[in-house]
Amino acid sequence: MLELRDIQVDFDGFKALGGVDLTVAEGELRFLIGPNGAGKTTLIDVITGLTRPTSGTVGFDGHDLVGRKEHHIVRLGVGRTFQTAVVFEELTVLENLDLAASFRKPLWSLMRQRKGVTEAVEEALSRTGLEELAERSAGVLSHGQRQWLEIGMLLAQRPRLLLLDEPVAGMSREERERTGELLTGIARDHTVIVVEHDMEFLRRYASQVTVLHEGKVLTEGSVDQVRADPRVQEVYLGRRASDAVGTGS
Amino acid sequence: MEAFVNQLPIGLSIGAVLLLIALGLTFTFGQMGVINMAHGEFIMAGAYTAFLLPGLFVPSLVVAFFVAGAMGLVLERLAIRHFYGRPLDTLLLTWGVSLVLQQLARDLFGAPNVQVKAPDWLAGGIGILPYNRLFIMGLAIASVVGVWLYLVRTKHGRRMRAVMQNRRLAATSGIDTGRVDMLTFFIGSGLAGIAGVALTLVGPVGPSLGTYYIVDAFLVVVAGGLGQLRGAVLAAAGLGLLNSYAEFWSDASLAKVIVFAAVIAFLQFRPQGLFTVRSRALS
Amino acid sequence: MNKTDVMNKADVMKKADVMKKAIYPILVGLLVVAAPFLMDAFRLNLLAKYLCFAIVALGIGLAWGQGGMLTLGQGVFFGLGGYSMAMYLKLQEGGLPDFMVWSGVEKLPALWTPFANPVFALATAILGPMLLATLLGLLVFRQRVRGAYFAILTQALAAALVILLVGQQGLTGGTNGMTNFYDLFAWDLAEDSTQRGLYFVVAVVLALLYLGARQLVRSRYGRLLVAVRDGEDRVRFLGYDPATVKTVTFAISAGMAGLAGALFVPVVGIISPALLGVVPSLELVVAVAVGGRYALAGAVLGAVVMGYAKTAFSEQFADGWLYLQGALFILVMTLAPKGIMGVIKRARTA
Amino acid sequence: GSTGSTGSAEGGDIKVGILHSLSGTMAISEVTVRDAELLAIEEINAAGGVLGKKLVPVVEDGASDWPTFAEKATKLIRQDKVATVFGGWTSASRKAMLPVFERNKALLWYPVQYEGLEASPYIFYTGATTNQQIIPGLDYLKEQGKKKIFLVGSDYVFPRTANKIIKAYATANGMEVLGEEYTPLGHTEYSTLVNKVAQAKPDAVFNTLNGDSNVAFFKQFKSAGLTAEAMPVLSVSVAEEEVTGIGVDNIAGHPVAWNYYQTTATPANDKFVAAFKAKYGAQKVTSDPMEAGYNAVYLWAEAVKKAGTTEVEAVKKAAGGIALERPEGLVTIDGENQHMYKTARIGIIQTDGLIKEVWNSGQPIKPDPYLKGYPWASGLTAG
Amino acid sequence: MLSVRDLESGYGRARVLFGVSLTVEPGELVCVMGRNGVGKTTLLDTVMGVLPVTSGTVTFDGRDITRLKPHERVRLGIAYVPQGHDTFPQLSVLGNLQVTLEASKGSPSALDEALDVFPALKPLLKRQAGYLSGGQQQQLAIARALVTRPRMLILDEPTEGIQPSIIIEIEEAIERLHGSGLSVLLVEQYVDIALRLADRFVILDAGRVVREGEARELRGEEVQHLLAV
Ligand SMILES: Nc1ncnc2c1ncn2[C@@H]1O[C@H](COP(=O)(O)OP(=O)(O)OP(=O)(O)O)[C@@H](O)[C@H]1O
Ligand SMILES: Nc1ncnc2c1ncn2[C@@H]1O[C@H](COP(=O)(O)OP(=O)(O)OP(=O)(O)O)[C@@H](O)[C@H]1O
Ligand SMILES: NC(N)=O
Ligand SMILES: [Mg+2]
Ligand SMILES: [Mg+2]
Repeated sequence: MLELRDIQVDFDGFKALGGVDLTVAEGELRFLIGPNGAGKTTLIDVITGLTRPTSGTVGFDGHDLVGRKEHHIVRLGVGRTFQTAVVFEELTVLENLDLAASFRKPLWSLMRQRKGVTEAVEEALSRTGLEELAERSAGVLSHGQRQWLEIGMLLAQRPRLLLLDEPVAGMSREERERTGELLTGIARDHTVIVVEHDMEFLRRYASQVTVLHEGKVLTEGSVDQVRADPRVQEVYLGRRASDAVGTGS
Repeated sequence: MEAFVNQLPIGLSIGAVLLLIALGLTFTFGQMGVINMAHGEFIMAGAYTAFLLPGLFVPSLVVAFFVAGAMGLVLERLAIRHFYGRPLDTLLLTWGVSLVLQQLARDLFGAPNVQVKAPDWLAGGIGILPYNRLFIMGLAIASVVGVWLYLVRTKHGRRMRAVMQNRRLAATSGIDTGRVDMLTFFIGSGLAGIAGVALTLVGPVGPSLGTYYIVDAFLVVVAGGLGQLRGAVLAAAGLGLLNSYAEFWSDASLAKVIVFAAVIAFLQFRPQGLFTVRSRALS
Repeated sequence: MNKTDVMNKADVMKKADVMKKAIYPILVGLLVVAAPFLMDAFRLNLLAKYLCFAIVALGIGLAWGQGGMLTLGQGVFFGLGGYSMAMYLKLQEGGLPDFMVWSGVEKLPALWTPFANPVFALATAILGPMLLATLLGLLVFRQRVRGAYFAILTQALAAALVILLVGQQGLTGGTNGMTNFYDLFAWDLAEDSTQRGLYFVVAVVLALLYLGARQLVRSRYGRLLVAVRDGEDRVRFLGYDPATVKTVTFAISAGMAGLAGALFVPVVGIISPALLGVVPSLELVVAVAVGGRYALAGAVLGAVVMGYAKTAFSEQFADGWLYLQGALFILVMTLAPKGIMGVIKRARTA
Repeated sequence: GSTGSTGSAEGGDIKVGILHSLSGTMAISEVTVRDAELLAIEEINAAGGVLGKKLVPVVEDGASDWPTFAEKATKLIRQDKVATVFGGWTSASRKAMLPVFERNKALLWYPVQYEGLEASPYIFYTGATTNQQIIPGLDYLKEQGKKKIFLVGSDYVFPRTANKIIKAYATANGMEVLGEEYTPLGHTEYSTLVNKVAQAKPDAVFNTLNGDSNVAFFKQFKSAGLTAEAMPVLSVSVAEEEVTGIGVDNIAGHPVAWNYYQTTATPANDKFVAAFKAKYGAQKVTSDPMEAGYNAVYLWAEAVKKAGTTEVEAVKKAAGGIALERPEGLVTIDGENQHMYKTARIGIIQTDGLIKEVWNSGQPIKPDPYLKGYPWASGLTAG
Repeated sequence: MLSVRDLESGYGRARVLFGVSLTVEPGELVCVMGRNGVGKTTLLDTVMGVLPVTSGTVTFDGRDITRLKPHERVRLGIAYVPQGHDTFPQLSVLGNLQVTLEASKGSPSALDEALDVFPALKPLLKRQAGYLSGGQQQQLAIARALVTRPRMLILDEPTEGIQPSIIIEIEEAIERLHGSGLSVLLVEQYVDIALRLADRFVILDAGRVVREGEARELRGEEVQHLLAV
């Protein structure tokens, strides 16, 4: 499904990614962790066309995504959220979702007035619990609400590959749980990559984990394997590795 | 051939004029995001300052800095400060201000041009380059270096950049953003005043003075990358040379069109100008 | 409250709104129809002129207010439309146009010949600007030139076009432009009745374009446009190409300006570079800002208000009218950033 | 527009329009023309008015914008119903107003030297046409032995047409045109152009630049080391007023061609200069376009007196042949083309900012806007 | 130290806070909790003067600061770490720290101390802050607050986006500072961290204080329930 081969990214001499290989199978829910600055976001940027790698290929469904425009990649079925949620503040929550859902329609047909709410939008609304806020403009949303809206927009696009950059950061415990359930549900018929620092969240919802460190894959494996890895403890988890740091309870 | 060779220093001297008129504009845009269409009228105020101080050319450079700076300060306090974060609106607002200032000059000093006598020591020149052109080049370089030192070497400079980049954060970091804004606009406008005095050496001094330079100044700012000092210097020199050679081979009108076309073409390769600040964040 | 409730409630609210809002269009419509009976031919002609500008303003409202493209060169498109129409009118007189005679041109330039055909002239007036805008849009929007860069580029374009027009005196009439037109089709342009007819044509065109633009703004495309305005880069990740969205909008606004130019020439009787340079282009943007850029009605209102204000101020105070015009504008910009429509809206919701 | 006197009761007044640019780039030139016209109106009123009625000026601003000139002209004619309009400066503004006056059968008095090739039945031209300014200027250069000339002008109809005439003249008179350069109105960067001129080494420059560009041109011409002795610049749009702005140092010694200077020695001029300074300030100067505007009011008033009415056709008919002693000398209206018989004068700019006449045509020259009397000019106009 | 009385504020006509009162005694660490969108950030922004108050008062050190500008509050000794990795993107990491230091007229040694808390920033000092990763920016944001040597520290979800090992460091740093007498007002979503750090807690819901008390009460079922609603 997704095959990254030897991805290198250079920022004015600084190597943000130094040869990453990553394979994610269809229908997999893959977690990506690693220290701050390890290159996780950069990796997502590379897959979605925001950053052009210095070398390497991104195979998706037989296409190489490198060098394609962002919107082309989206059209191939790759969707993402951002570490700091970006939504359209002047539009209502509903309009944000509707716009996300309509990208496959030809431009001309968009010029007709919107009638009602499509199924995809309705589903996104209910799954994110934003029904109450549907007619509010997105500008009034709080930090966490914005994150939900972003996830909703991603859902409404019905992509085949979803990339989520720290979706639960700043969410309350309750909402982290809801997100976790949502992700598990989606992962049943989609491929999902999630970047997260919340180890409790990982423990509950992750199976396969990839650890990035200084632009390279440090290790891969199940949550327990990874947590037990002394190198991961050293660079990422810290001394109290086995105590649940940042557990939500 | 001689004429061709002459065009090189001429181009650079045109560039110096462009740099001088664009410097304050680049400064206010770069530091505050304000596109000041009244910049031309601050230049005009500088020129009239030289007119009001006959025989005191060099002192008038200093006085003009403060006169134009003070005008900028008033503009900032009365209007611009309501517009931060809306740079395109300041463009329109200041354009309205520029019209009013032009008419004001007409009523204060009369519609016809006034005479500013160049100091005697600027008469003559070396080869094709008159002393007054050399003086303008020197002044442009001095202004750029001054601004650069100010921005890079002083606390105020860094504070200014902080306010520009994140106004809210600056305030909650203890920076008095209001004062920084005033000072920034004061300096940017003051630079226009200096330019105005210098321009009396080569051009007319009248109410429409500002309008003759503003579009060119904007082109420099755009080609250089808004708010980028290095960019402004290179862009001014580049456009000056291009202008001088284009006019040499064709005529003044066509040269202007060629310069416009070149800037548009250039932005195809460098959409944000020569030097730009990249950022990871989505705009 | 579940989602369908939300929708139903919104629908109900909309219906009540529609009833209330219908009052204003009807009032405006009545005024437009009554105008010829309320004012003399000279004033009616001025009103027709403001309405021409309102068409341009509508396009600016679309491109700038909705799409965030601050176009300071709308005069370019207005001018292309105006010159196309003027060429047609000049050729109606038969013989070589007057300015060619005094410019020493002996034979009608090839560029001119097709403009004898009114269909060609009108089509060029609208499609020419759209084509140019598309070309420019594809060039700059693809390169992600935007914001102040785009504004200043369009301004430079206006300045460049003026210089080109002025320099080609034999072809364009130079600084003078073209004036002294006699007939439009079979009607004498100097006749008051012709001018009254023209007024209605302009008003109807404006009304139709306004309705079309409003439809566009309310559609998904309109929402998309706002999204592009506020977060062009984010829109890419929704699978849209912002460059296309912007280019289409820019082209539509250019077409409007072109049509406005074509209507302007028979109404006002002159087209010259002075009408399409930096200053007139800016004036129209200012009018849109004063009326309220975020509402299409604001753009139209602004053009009429500012047009009227300019006439009234300059007639009352030939010496100091610029102060009044400037003060009006600066005050509105400072005190009401969303323009007159913003004030009206606030008053209505309060 | 603002009317000059309050309480202008019906019956006792005649409204006249004054239409010049009071704002924008052209205000530099036009404001003082308006002042001169207002002075004339005041003087005429003081002398009892016209047909026993007072003249009431209605002043409008053309705003340096040609379509505005057309709009304001319409307003003056149709709404204020003025008896006549005095106004315009640039040829473009005149061309814009022309259809308005022709369609409304109203009268315009246009006070500035221009490029000729026009004779509207509803316009009176009180400034020079080409054979009263350009051609005498060329005659002067030829007489001075300046055979190689360089043409510099603003990019619009007057300079371009003037230069066409100059080139035709040069061909017919064994002169050589070494170069011809145009710059946009308001252009201020002349170093390249000056370099071109310096390299071409002409005997003289013929200057048709208009407005502010003259300031930049002369300043930069002088700084490049070019002098009036070695390379005189003959200007046709630089008068006393512009000299101040250019700076006497930069232009003293260069020749100009006009029909009138502040120094022109006629009794009428002594009166005009004194009255102008008394009204507007002692440091003010008078110039050719101002005088032409001032004359226009008197000439119209004379025609009205002769016709006994302000009715346009009657005034037009009465105007032909009217001859008045004006500051520039005797001015006679040519009834056929509605231009004036005017005396051509070449002057040299002095270090006090005034212009000293060095040559004149001796007697008023018959206006010939289409240069029909000049065989070498026959190919100039098509159609 | 800090006392908020009957605070009401919001955005334009939309009211968000409805009469919130709370106090932070000198040397105390108070943790504000609540679900997303209840008004935590709004509360802190209002305390800092970023948002104007509709009614109510804010006093600091017994002095009414309700109408002071944000920078004036900073100069009284309050430091603020806003939510969401805020930086001056085109200044270097060092520049970010320096500008804050200079604005508060602090001593340069504070800079070293702050960097000791976040050693990961040391190799990044010359880099433009805008290019840092999210977590690196967040570390910078906290370090920036520390260089002012505040008497009171206000933090809005400081651990958001930060790797586990550094969360530990931050926690320890806050503990240390708190131990040395610094007053802290903290918004934190991780209950366990709040539990370890806080002296007292305040729970917000829909713009109102619905519960406050000593930290140990936070372990109670009832309070957990409040947070979950
Ligand atoms: N445009 C850029 N220019 C320079 N350096 C960059 C740029 N973008 C990223 N970097 C650097 O690349 C490294 C990787 O950044 P990235 O954002 O991918 O980290 P991350 O793994 O997502 O971290 P976090 O968990 O903190 O979000 C960082 O050190 C960052 O400073
Ligand atoms: N700029 C704004 N304009 C209008 N309403 C806003 C604005 N910002 C936030 N709100 C509203 O105010 C309420 C409180 O927002 P606030 O950001 O204070 O929540 P929070 O408790 O910090 O949430 P989170 O945990 O998600 O950060 C929210 O319901 C939100 O919709
Ligand atoms: N008629 C002129 N000088 O334009
Ligand atoms: Mg990241
Ligand atoms: Mg918050």
